[in-house]
Amino acid sequence: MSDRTYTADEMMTVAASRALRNGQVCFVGIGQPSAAANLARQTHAPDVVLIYESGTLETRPDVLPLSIGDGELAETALTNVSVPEMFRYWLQGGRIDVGFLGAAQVDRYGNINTTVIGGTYLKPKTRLPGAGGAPEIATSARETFILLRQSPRAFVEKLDFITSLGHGSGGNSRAEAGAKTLGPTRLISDLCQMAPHPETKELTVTTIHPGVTRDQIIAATGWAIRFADSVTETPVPELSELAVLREIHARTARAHAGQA
Amino acid sequence: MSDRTYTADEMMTVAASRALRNGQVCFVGIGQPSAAANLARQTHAPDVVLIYESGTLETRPDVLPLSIGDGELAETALTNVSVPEMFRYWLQGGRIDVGFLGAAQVDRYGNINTTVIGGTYLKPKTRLPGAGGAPEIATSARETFILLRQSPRAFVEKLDFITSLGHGSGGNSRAEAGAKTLGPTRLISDLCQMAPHPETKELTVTTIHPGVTRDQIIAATGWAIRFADSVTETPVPELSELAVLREIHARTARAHAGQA
Amino acid sequence: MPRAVITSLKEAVAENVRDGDSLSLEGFTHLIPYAAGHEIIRQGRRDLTLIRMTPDIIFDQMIGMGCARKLVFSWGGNPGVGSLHRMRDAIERDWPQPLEIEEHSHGAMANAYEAGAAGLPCAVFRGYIGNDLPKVNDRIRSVECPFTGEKLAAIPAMRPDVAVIHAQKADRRGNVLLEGIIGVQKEAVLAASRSIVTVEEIVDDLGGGPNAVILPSWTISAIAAVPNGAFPSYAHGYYPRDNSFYKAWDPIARDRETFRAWMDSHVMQRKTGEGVQ
Amino acid sequence: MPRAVITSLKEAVAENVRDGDSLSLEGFTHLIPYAAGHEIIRQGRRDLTLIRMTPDIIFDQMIGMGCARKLVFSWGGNPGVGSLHRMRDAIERDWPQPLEIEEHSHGAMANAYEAGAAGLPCAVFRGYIGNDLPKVNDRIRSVECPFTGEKLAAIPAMRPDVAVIHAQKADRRGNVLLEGIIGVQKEAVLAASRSIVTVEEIVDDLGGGPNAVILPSWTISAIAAVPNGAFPSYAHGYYPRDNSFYKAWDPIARDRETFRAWMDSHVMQRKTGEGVQ
Repeated sequence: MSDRTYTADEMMTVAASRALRNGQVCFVGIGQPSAAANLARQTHAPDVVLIYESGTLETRPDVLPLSIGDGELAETALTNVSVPEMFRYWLQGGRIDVGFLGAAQVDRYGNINTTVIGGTYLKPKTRLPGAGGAPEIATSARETFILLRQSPRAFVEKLDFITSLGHGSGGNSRAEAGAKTLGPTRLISDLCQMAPHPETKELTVTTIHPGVTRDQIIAATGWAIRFADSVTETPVPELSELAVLREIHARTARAHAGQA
Repeated sequence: MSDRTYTADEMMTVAASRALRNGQVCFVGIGQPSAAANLARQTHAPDVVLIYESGTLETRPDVLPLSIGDGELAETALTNVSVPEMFRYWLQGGRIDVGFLGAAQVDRYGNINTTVIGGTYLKPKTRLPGAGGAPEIATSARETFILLRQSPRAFVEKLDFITSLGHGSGGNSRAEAGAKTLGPTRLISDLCQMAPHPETKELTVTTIHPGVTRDQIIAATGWAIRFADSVTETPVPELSELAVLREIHARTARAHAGQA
Repeated sequence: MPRAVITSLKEAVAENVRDGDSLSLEGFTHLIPYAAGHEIIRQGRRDLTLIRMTPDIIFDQMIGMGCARKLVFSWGGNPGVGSLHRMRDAIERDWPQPLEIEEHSHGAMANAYEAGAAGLPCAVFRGYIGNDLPKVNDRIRSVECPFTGEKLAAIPAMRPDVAVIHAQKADRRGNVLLEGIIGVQKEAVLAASRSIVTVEEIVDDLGGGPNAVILPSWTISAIAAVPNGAFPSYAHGYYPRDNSFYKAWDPIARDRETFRAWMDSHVMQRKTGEGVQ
Repeated sequence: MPRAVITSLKEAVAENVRDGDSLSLEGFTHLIPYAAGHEIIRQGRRDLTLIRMTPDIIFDQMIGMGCARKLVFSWGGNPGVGSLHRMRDAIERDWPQPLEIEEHSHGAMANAYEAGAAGLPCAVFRGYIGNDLPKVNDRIRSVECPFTGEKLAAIPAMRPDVAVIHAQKADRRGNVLLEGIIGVQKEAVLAASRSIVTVEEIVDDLGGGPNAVILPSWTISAIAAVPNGAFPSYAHGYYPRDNSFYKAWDPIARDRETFRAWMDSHVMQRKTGEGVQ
């Protein structure tokens, strides 16, 4: 039933795809979130609704967008609304079930940094792109999934800057800060999946991808990572999922190679 | 050059029409404001821009609308926007040069009542339609013109209810209430035209329609009406204006007689 | 989010409108949901808080038939004709029952719907300056701009239990297209907990271009095909406004008995979806 | 209100863009006003406050060429490719000059443009909850809902001196049509004191249907026909995005000399309106 020759990125994308349920309304970003959401739409969740912050409502791209506002997204959308409307009516209005978030850094509570690394805010060592839609996706989507390749540089003890709220300092701190939504309910990396502990809200490993060891996860995490009481193996990607995903990527590569 | 056989209403409409300058953006209401604005557009001000609160932007009706959202308005408009957008971007956004206002009652400072007459607010003698767009037209349009047939019941010493701010209690009271715009710069009745006194802001007669006497105006006003130092006669309607106005009304009557 | 159920108007109303609900029927002259309003009257809903910027004949009928406990509005009249006699009779003489009113300006209600659609607790705008409405409506308050100190009006976001609108088309998946004068209908549906949309027809493809005004299926509770469902108002691209009906309504509504007789023969004795004329 | 002047891009920029202006160039991936940005570089404008939700290559070029004193933004990168090297060089190493930054989220900037278009002093929204941006940006404050007590974010309305956008079409009276992904361009123009719109073509009839996204002539200062004026971004209905250019930009912009040489031959030596490739 399964093909062992998949990459860690493919495992990650497939796991994210499976986390989406049919009919959910999903706020999608560029890169792996796009791949995961469109894989879901083309496999088990044909009625998943994809929304990009550029204003494309219920879009069905054949090719993954390189940018958040590719023509493909507009042409296959149910309709296209203005960006103020997108943020006011659709995100803040509570219409989004799941928001995908990427990050440069994440901490044990799922707080995210996409702003600066090192130095000071005004003179950083590395200037990252900044917030984009993430701060309000993080607090207005019903729940969020974080997608991030695991390394000690990315999974850090302390963020250099909090760009988007996760579970704050744990416990009830997220709700106390004023957020009315669930926050990160799942983190999917290239090694494992994590979920917040029901009380402490610390991200805890719940499933480990096939072939990955606990030591690998510990080594790739900048904090003392905890494992849930019952950790299972992430189900391997199905051949059919890999075939669809690879076809999506191949179509995308062809489309983005040239002018189109 | 002129035809003496015009009605007082025609004089009033023509005077209002002439008050509009070519290129002005005008927020129009139903009834005489529509007639005046469309007469202006079809005579001396072909580029006057007509906007109705239903969301019709730069509309060019052949037939006067019976309601504020007639199909004719939508079909001849540059585009149609939502009512929230109309009130936020176009009126509150400061895009309107002139707003027309009608009234059930007006006072000497151009404050307007379209809410209740007599009794109490909760148990009025007469329940009027209410505010509609007027309160925000009155304070967001750069200036307003009031159109109202003159009678002691309409031109009153004290309003039963202030629905829309004019010049408040006179002097600087309008600005002190928080309004940043000019307010009523002109009142056009079936007898005369008035303008606010530069300092007191009391509405003062500036031109008298041909054939009307000062005594008639005094008798038709519920406050001790004042006349400007230099009062002129309102120029009579031109034959060409009357011809266009009557053709507009005839087209409108034909169109509204049946289903259309 | 669940998609819209495509059903009959009768079912849509029975499923979604309950006694005591706050109920927004919108349509700014255009696309007024008359057929849905009549079905609500026929089903005998009571104690409704009726919300509408421009209550006109359909609200006159609902009020006169005793559906309403409260009216939220900003301009109540028969456009271009005159008063709403049933509304005035209820306000002035408590017939058929007392009618509480919450009165706003158009600007305020439009902003309140916008805020409801935007998930905010209140709308903030420049309005209600120097007039008496805040004296009679304690839901009109203010906030201060933290940068300029300007005092801005604030009113609670509009959040009806149910929004009822009429639109031109739905597709078979339940997405709805509105064209022409679109009023506050999109905002009303997005602001409401539940929503009913009647449409002229259900089609394979909505058309409408890349920026068409569309309510996705997953924002709507129930859709019913009701041709002429906006009559005697109009549906851009389908039929014109019946101005003569608006004029004819005035004498019908002036008298309680004439009104009740007219409603009985033209609404109560009709089947769901049948036109009034 | 005066109508738009239909003129050349050179004249439009010379008339409307002044040293020291705050300048919003918008376009959310789509319809980015590259040609206009290049003309501003060629005319040597200095000390600009550049405003853009998604500063990408065009702002990398303007910053690297020394036009900017300050950047207001919410996401700065080469979409799908990586960093903006000229922007980072200015922030991290003051080259070619220091660049002050005012940083927001997309939600905040979208709301600030909306508030600017709506004539409000500030935008009020649910945002900036629990993050560090308010610590580094003193223009992020709050107001309290007078009904629920909820603390809402407030930022000043966006009110640029000049908005510059690209659109598909203008008609001969100067009305402008936008289609597809429309971003915040309409709001940017309505919020600005002056505005320049470049268009693919000037036509007799805009088409677009009853609810098309149109900026009336009297909301625009100047219009210039600049075919391919959004290249290497795209114009829905005209030409696709040149993704390969976005990828090719990365190595060009990494090095100061390579960048300057490229700009010299591809922008400075070109005439107004000539494409970059």
